[in-house]
Amino acid sequence: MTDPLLRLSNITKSFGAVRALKGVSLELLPGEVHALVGENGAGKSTLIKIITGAHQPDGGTIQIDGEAVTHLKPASAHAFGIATIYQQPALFPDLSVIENIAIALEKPSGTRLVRWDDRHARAVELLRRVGAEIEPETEVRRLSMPQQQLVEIARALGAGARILLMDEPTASLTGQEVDLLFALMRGLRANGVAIIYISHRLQEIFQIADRVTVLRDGETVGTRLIGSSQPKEAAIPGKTIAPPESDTFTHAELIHLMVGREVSALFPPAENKPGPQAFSVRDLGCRAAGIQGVSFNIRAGEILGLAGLVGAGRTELARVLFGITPADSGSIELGGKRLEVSSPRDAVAAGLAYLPEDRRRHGVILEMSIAANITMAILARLFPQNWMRFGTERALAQNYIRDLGIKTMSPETRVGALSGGNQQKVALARWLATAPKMLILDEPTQGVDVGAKAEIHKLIRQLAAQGMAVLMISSELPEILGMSDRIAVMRAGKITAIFDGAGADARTVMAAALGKQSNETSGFN
Amino acid sequence: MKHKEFFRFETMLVCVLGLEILIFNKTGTNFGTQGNMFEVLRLSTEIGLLALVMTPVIITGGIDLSVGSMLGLCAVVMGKLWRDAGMPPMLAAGCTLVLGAAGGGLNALLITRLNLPPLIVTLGSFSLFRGLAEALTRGVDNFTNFPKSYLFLGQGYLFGVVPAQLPIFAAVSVAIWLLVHRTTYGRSFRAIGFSPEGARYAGIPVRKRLALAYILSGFVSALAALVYVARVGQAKADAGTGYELLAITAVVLGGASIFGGTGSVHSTLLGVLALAVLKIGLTLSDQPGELAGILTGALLLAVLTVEAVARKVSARPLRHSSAVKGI
Amino acid sequence: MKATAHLLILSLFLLGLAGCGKPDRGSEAKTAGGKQITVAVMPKSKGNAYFISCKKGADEAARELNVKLLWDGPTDPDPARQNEIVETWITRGVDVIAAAVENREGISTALRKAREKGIKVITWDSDAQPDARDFLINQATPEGIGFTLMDEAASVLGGKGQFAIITASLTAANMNEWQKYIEQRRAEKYPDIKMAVLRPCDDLKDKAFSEATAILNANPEVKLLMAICSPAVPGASEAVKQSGRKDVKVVGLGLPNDNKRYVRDGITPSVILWNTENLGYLTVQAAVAVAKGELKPGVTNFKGGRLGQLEVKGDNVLLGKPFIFNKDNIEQFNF
Amino acid sequence: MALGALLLVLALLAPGFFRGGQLLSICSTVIPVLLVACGISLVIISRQIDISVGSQFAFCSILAGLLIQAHWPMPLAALAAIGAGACCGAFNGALIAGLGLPSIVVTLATMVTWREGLRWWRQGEFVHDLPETFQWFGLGQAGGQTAVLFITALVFTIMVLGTKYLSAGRFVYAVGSDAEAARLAGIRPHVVTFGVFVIMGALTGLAALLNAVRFNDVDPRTGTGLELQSIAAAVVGGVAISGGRGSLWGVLAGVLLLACIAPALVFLRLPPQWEKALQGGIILLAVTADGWRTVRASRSSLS
Repeated sequence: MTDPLLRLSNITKSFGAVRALKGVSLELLPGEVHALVGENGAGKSTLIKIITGAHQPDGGTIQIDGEAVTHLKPASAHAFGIATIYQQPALFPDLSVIENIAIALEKPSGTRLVRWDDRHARAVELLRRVGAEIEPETEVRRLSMPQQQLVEIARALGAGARILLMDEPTASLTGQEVDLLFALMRGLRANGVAIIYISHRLQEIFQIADRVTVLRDGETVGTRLIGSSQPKEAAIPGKTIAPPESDTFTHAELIHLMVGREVSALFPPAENKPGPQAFSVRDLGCRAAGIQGVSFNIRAGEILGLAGLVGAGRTELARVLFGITPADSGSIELGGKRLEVSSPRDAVAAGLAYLPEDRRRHGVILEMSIAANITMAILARLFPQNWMRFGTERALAQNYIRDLGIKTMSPETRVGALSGGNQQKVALARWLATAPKMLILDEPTQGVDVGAKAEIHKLIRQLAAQGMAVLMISSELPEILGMSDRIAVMRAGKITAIFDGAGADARTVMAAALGKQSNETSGFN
Repeated sequence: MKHKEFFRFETMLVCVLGLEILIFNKTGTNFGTQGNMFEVLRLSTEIGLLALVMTPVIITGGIDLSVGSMLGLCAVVMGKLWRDAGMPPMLAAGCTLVLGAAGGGLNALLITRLNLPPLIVTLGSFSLFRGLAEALTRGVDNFTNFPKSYLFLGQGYLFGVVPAQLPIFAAVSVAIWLLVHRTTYGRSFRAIGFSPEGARYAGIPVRKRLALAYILSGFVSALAALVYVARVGQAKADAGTGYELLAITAVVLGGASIFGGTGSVHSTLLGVLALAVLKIGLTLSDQPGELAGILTGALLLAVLTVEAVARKVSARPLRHSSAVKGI
Repeated sequence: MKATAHLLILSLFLLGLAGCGKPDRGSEAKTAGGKQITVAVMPKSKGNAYFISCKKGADEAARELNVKLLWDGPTDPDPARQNEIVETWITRGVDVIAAAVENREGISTALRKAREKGIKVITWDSDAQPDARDFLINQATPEGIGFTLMDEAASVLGGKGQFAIITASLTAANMNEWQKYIEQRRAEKYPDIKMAVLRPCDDLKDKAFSEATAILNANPEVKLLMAICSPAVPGASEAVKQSGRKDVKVVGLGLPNDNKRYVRDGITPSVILWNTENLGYLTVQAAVAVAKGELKPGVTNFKGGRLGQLEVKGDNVLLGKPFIFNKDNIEQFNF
Repeated sequence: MALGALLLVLALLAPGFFRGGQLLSICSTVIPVLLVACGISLVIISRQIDISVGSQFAFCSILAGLLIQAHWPMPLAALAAIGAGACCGAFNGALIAGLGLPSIVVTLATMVTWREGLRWWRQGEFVHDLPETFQWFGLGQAGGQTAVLFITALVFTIMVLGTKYLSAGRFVYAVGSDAEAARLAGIRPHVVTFGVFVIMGALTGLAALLNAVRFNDVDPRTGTGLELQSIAAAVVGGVAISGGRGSLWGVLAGVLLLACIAPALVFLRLPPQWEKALQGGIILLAVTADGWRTVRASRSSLS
């Protein structure tokens, strides 16, 4: 039987008082895709950081090729052929794509001479392999999120990795790109590369993974073999690990393992009856954001899902609506009133709310308390004379902590200390506090664990039920399909189609999102 | 947690200050006298004012290097308006304050409209303001013989004991304390300091708030200039040279993070006092002025080191990412 | 927790006030009589070599008379700092303050305050307002300096041509004074001589050097550089030397030691200065005399230690004429 | 480009400005600033800052002077000066990289400490009567100047090449661009930062030396304000204060531009008191222009 490339035995790691890992064990065989799942805060990312040598474990042993390894550092991890694709791309915004790829691949010794033409050639080659049309000279900060992801993947490919760690690589990718990625992964697997794959999108796991290890509260709950169509010789020894009855292994079971409880229906039923016309946009355009001739309307209590590939202009549209990049043509009406939105401030005043895509940078302020974050958007309204009244603030915060079930000791806790799901709830609470008429949600459940996901979905429904108009951007087609009353699809800065929620299915929506080549939809099943 | 950190920092400062006082009480002639206590406050008024107003700026993650030069410029303008333009002192003072605010406005404009780093902008205006001051006076001009009524502001004593500028100092302290700790503005400053983008997405008028901080800084610098002129009894282009660094030192000594977000006005005041007491105490102990400089530097490093080590011990990782914002 | 912090801050002020309980010891420290006299002498800037050599003399006198000498001042010329130091000396309670004034009006207020508090005040090197001090130790009158400089310049230029002035800073009070008299003399006696440019060197030798070079290149017709602050003289001389211009000379106010080599190789025909050590020496001597009441208004001469009898003109104690150092005599001096 | 403008004005109004002597003298006055500015640029690119260089500069000059006075052989003294600079830099680096203290504060503190310490020690006295072997390395003026120019040119070239073709040089950019990403790429950011500050110090030491040898005595207050000069030069030269971006050629231009102002005033017969104002104006203009460009460029994705 093939020996595991990598064996972790009861790894422990604490940050201050927090015990992130309480004894995690994991075996990684050559040529397998090994999914790693668990709720946020379960310790997935910490585990990754330990394998890449970014963190040192407090206890437990790491074995690579059966050799015990101590003091794994990023540098030595490279040497062992460990490469990583992080959730937030770990790139150098000011440097060219060429250099970003090069620095990751070259030995990190300061005394080497730099051969620019070699670097260039390699960059071109790798970018071709990941099928990215990116000019290698461009500075990375000029690239879009998915483009940056592709650069990261190119890096990993170039590293000729034997062990490839992927921490939510698809977080900001859409169907087409995901399929491309999976194709790449299968190719690597065939060459005996072992892949650790982290994702919150369970269907992806069933689609690509051979085995799945579930973490909960920093402990290994179990490792299961995934019964799936691909033949996998490499994984057969894995059978000895996984108990036979787990051969037929379902979403439900997996979720059960993750949360330790049954999550009934992921998507709450739509019990709301959409009301009168609330929000309408007439051929909105913004050159800077690459938006043109966008028209749609949302009725009170209606959820309009906004689908499309990343880069189709969905987030850009949201930013235009919210006045972050003001529109230069077209009109926005809310409750029959025409709005002049030239800054987020105007938008808030007018009764718009925007839950941004990048929670950590835009959604919340990590260093500030929950209370401060919640009242941030309504300071002026809450304290018209500009005098803070901390009692009022605290009370308000506590209400939302209760209503949204934010898990925390006190409203004074730094948001940065919360789990992703709870952070997202705080971000949402901030906007609910403004009592908006129109709520724009951008990837509301991105990087949020299954449990919290369900709660947030339920919440969105309630809000709609209360008569709020909701525009929900999501790259997770199931979410779009499950939540939306109607679905708008964007492509290249335009709205290409609007479906009735009932009449839409993955195929039609993707077709609209992709334009012609509508066969590329296997990403959603 | 933030509060805890502050608490630790303030305690440390208080101890330092207490220690200084005790030592100088022994070594210094007439140090522990009531007269000297007031003298300390009196002589630290200008720096104090600058440090006070530097605090909100640093909390927004910015910095204002131009305050010293602004003081010089305003001093000169005060003189010109009063002597050459023949304005009554009060009117001249008023105009000077307006000019100060305007100068701050220039900084604010460049920083907010062109998103230029404050360090650079104020480095430029640092030279510009000083340069204008010298140009206005051709360097040599020197305004003096201000009317007694005005000089009282800097040299007089209320009830024979309380220096006349003390009420101003106190008033500004309270005002800025309230601004930073008790108003939504202060809250916005912190938000901006921690994450300008986050603040913007939350609908906070980032540019307006930043502008406020820098305009205020210019305004209070002008006020400091008025006090300075009244105390020294003369206005010359080189007034307040190097004050900006002293002010920043005081603020940082007060535990404000140069990266923005954290910082408190009362700690800044502690910092100001610590420096002033050190300087005056040493002179009263017949020590040369250089020693004060050396100790200031050493003190700053010591306090920071202790704080950093303490943080390392309590295992809260340093914020690598934010290492830009400050500088 | 904040509250606790605030309490601590409060307690601190209490601590301070505890100190205030004590009576003001200012008065008793000043009862000169038997106990040692404290003389506080303030240079314009401690950094300046000129004042350093003054300090040598001051120390000597202090030893001689067995008085406590406090020598402190701004590290670079800074009127505000001078005031602060005087204020602090007032609090400390010294017997005499002798100040070399950077800014006349600025410091006068502080000095008056000192006199109100019963502290004797004299000025030296450069004067404050007359009502702010008892005596001025006058190393040389501004016109004395201005005229001598101009005369030297004229004799070097042979009565006609252009010259340039390098000063410390555009804000230095006494230098502006000297320039006034230089100009006056020029206008009166040497109409054929023209002042081409005036440049500041921030009391820094390097700056003086580059300024001088720039001047030479910009105004080839300038045949003489007049450096009126002590770091500027060697700076300018070096510039001339390196420019290789044999036709350009330097005169100025400077210390012998800085300039010996230039005087030797003739770039700098003459350096003008009074004996700085004696100036410092006399200052302390006079200060003590004032404190003891030996030197009081009305006296016409007084015994300045090893300097012997010195003339007292009104409230000016005169050190003597400015001294001209040149090839023949400079080697005898070492300061 | 601003430099070009200034030079043009000069060419029209004061051709004398371009006489060899003047240019040479500008060069020799520029040299210290240039070297220090190069160091500062590295520091800024690595997303730090150093305002203690002026004090280090003075310290190194005095040290060199004293050692020569103590009859050390010139090369040894030179090495000592550079070494001393490196040590000062190392001290800053240790506190900044080691303890993660903010560089602006650390160097603010060291700036005051070195400067005042030097004053306390020297009481502002010059170092006098240096042997002939000191000035211009005893090569005589012409020889000395060429030597100094040559050394500077050499160092500058090495720096330029190093930042482009030496991986260590690239690491500086990488760390300045994103320290965490660099760490994950196997680079050790604190080592890089530390190294940068050591280089900064060494360059300061060298600059101090090359500056000192122009004279036959050493002024302890030399180098005052050097920090702001060099930072200004770097910024005018287009080094991004946010780290990760900037080229030494730009810095060269920046240094020259600022260095030309003072002499230019003399040549254009402008009153000296405008010098500071002009400098400030130019700095603001330069950054404003830069600001415009970036604002226009990134109108779409406002960072």
